[in-house]
Amino acid sequence: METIYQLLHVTFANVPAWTVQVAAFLIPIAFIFGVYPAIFALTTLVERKALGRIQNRYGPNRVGIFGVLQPLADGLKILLKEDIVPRVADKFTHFLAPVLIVVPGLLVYLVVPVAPGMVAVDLKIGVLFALAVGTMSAIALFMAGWASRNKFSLLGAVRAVAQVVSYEVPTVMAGVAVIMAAGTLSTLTIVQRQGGGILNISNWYVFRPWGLVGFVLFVIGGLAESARCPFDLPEAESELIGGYHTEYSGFKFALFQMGEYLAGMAMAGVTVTLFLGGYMGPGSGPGLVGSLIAMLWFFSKLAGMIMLNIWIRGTWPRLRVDQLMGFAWKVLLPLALVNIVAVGFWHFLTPRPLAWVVTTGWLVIWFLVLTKCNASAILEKREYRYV
Amino acid sequence: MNIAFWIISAVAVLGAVLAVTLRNLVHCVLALILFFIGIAAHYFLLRADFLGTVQILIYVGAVAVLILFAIMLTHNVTGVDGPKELLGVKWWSGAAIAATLAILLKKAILSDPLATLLPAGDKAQSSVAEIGKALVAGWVVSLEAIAILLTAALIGAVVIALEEIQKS
Amino acid sequence: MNYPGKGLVEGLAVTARNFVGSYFYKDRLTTVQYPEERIQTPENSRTFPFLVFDESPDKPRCTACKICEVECPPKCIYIVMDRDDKGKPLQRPKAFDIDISVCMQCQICVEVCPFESIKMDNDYEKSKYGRFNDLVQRLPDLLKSNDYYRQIKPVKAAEVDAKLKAEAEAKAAKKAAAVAAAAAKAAATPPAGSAT
Amino acid sequence: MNIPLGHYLILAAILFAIGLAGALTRKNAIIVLMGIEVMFNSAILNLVAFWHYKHFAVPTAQLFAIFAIAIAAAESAVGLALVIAVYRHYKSVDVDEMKELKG
Repeated sequence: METIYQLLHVTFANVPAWTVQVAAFLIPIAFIFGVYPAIFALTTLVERKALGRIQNRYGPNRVGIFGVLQPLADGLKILLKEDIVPRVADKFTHFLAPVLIVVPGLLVYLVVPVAPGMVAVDLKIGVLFALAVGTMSAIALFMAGWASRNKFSLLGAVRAVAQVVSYEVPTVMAGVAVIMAAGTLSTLTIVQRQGGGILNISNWYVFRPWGLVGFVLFVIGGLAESARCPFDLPEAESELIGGYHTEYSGFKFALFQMGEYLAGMAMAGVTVTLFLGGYMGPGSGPGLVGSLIAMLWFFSKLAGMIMLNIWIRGTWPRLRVDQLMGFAWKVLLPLALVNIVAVGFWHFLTPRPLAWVVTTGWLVIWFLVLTKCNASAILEKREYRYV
Repeated sequence: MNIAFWIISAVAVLGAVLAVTLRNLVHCVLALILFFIGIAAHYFLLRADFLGTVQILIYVGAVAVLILFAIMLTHNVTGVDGPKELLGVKWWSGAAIAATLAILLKKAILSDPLATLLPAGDKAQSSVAEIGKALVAGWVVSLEAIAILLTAALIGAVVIALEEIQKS
Repeated sequence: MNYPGKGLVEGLAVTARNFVGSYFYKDRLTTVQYPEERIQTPENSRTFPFLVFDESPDKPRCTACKICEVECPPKCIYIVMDRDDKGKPLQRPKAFDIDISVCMQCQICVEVCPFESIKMDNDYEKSKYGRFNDLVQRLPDLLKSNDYYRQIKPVKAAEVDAKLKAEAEAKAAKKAAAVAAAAAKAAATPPAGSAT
Repeated sequence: MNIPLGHYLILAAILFAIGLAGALTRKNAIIVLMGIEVMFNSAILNLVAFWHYKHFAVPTAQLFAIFAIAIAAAESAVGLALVIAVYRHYKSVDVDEMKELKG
């Protein structure tokens, strides 16, 4: 916000100061409310097309050229649908849930920097804020499922809440590794720490042994927290009809979709910030041109993470409920704790090559140990008739 | 800023009142969440943003969910308390207790010179680094004690809740 | 080499191959982009009956014999024979209606037709806006040329053509034989007649 | 911000009173626990208010608040586990019905 303020102040020197202040206040808000929902609309289209290609189909290509107007058509269709509220539903809660579900997703973007200095609020506790706000979606999901007065909705809600709470722990722990390495909770500073090196790339945390492990953990946790495949048990169609949004239709249903996608994109944005160097990349730096390049880098990384999510969704089957909990508590959480120790090694072992060897060895050994311990949970390879 | 104080206070008080008076247990928890968020907002207003975030993370994200699960595991959730508990003798006695306590506390608070204390000036956010340093420097024993307490509480909760299952 | 998560990685590789491959190899995409491209319907597929004519629509093969009308199980065929001014049958239908909302596509009319006149169509785009009259196919809708029939069902059409040709030849031969016989008879009788 | 400290203290007192009233009058053990949570939070709010107005330079009060939050979380976990155990035994979470000390 300060950067925008200064930029505006220099550019429009002769307008009243309060106008500049208000503008500097409103621009980030407008950005968050404009750009990310637009990316959401685009993502729905890209996701459908990419899933189609993954399954050797075309995907939507009827509305407009290459189907680019499909999100518009979807939106119109869903706006015109009838809004049905079950007679026995808890009306107020039923109404409130879809409103609340969009809020956490949008709040996370407040602390995601898109260019040098360009972050809506540079909180000193940015990472913690993003993770804490991300948890709040569980409440909205529970409200939705409970207010619908439907067994399947309630089951979906209970699954959603249990899943979000369980996967919150390893996700936060994976974030703690980055916080320890960067020595700060501010997202802007974390991104700045990842600059420099070869082409602004080599210092990204994902290119460290602990960073790679943390990245994988964080991506898995992010998928689980935004209830995307392969962790979409709360809305498993084949088991629960639609989970917590079974009893929603029309615009409220659209809000649920939007909240889910926004949360997923927010987690992708936080992942980019923490592990993939945020806006850092060749050519990004201060100044207008550098900022634009940085923005380009950030959004292409975000797009890459979204594509990774889509790829995973198109490939992996859904987990079973017991496997889900076991995976979080028996594999991810120990690995995250081990990862924190690995960051400690990284910090204190002075010759870098030694730190590389020790950290990598430590993580690999623990990974193998964990695999061995969980061997009973790993399924035997099965032969299918249609290979 | 003054307006923020009054709005947030209203939200917190509303949440607290609804949390202890509503009939529907799940509504109670939702009101309690409102109260927690109000308190978190107060922390942000008091420039303790680390505490505010911790409040959201722990109370909204964990404790409220825990209570919701406890309700799911114990009750058939809706309309169990019945209207007679509300606005009955008990309710009035409770209201009287609350009013008496509030009035007494108010008198005690207002009689103290501290009550008119104003903040010294607009200060920066509190640093998380300071809290962290203090935690592992001066208060490390307390920190470890809290860690042990949490572990013990975790194990204790599991043992208590599992007991009956093992018997049967 | 076996490592944890091998199956997951292999799965990702498969889907990545599909994703990239579908942009480069058209034959990976099995979807038919329907209104623009259509696939040739199989020879044995059938929808509703139509009437075949050989040269021009006013000379259909159908003779309005009403066998199909009688045999039709749901009774969806309605035929009126064309007659000239004097009431003499013209051996062609004046009206031939098929209610395709009633027709059950059983192909019995095709089986019983002695003149190879009624055949099953492949055209599946029969949806109409109206509910009653639009679904009744009148004579002009039903009449389609033999070329069309050859186009949609080449093998069967060739068989039918061969059969009709053989029949026509047999008929012609028979006629020729009859003419010859008559001529022979005519040739034979006058002497007898002249003899008497 | 020119809200005097007294406002925060009175707010915390009101919240404490509400929580106490809830904990005393409601029959449902879960709501009793919720009332106790309200009381906890108002106490911590007091602590933070004092820190903000009086001892802003030292983070000790925040540490205390963090410890209090941790203890409250542990308390609620154990308390709810107890409620579930009691429910399994009595098939009720009505605190008036839990009169016996033996299980």
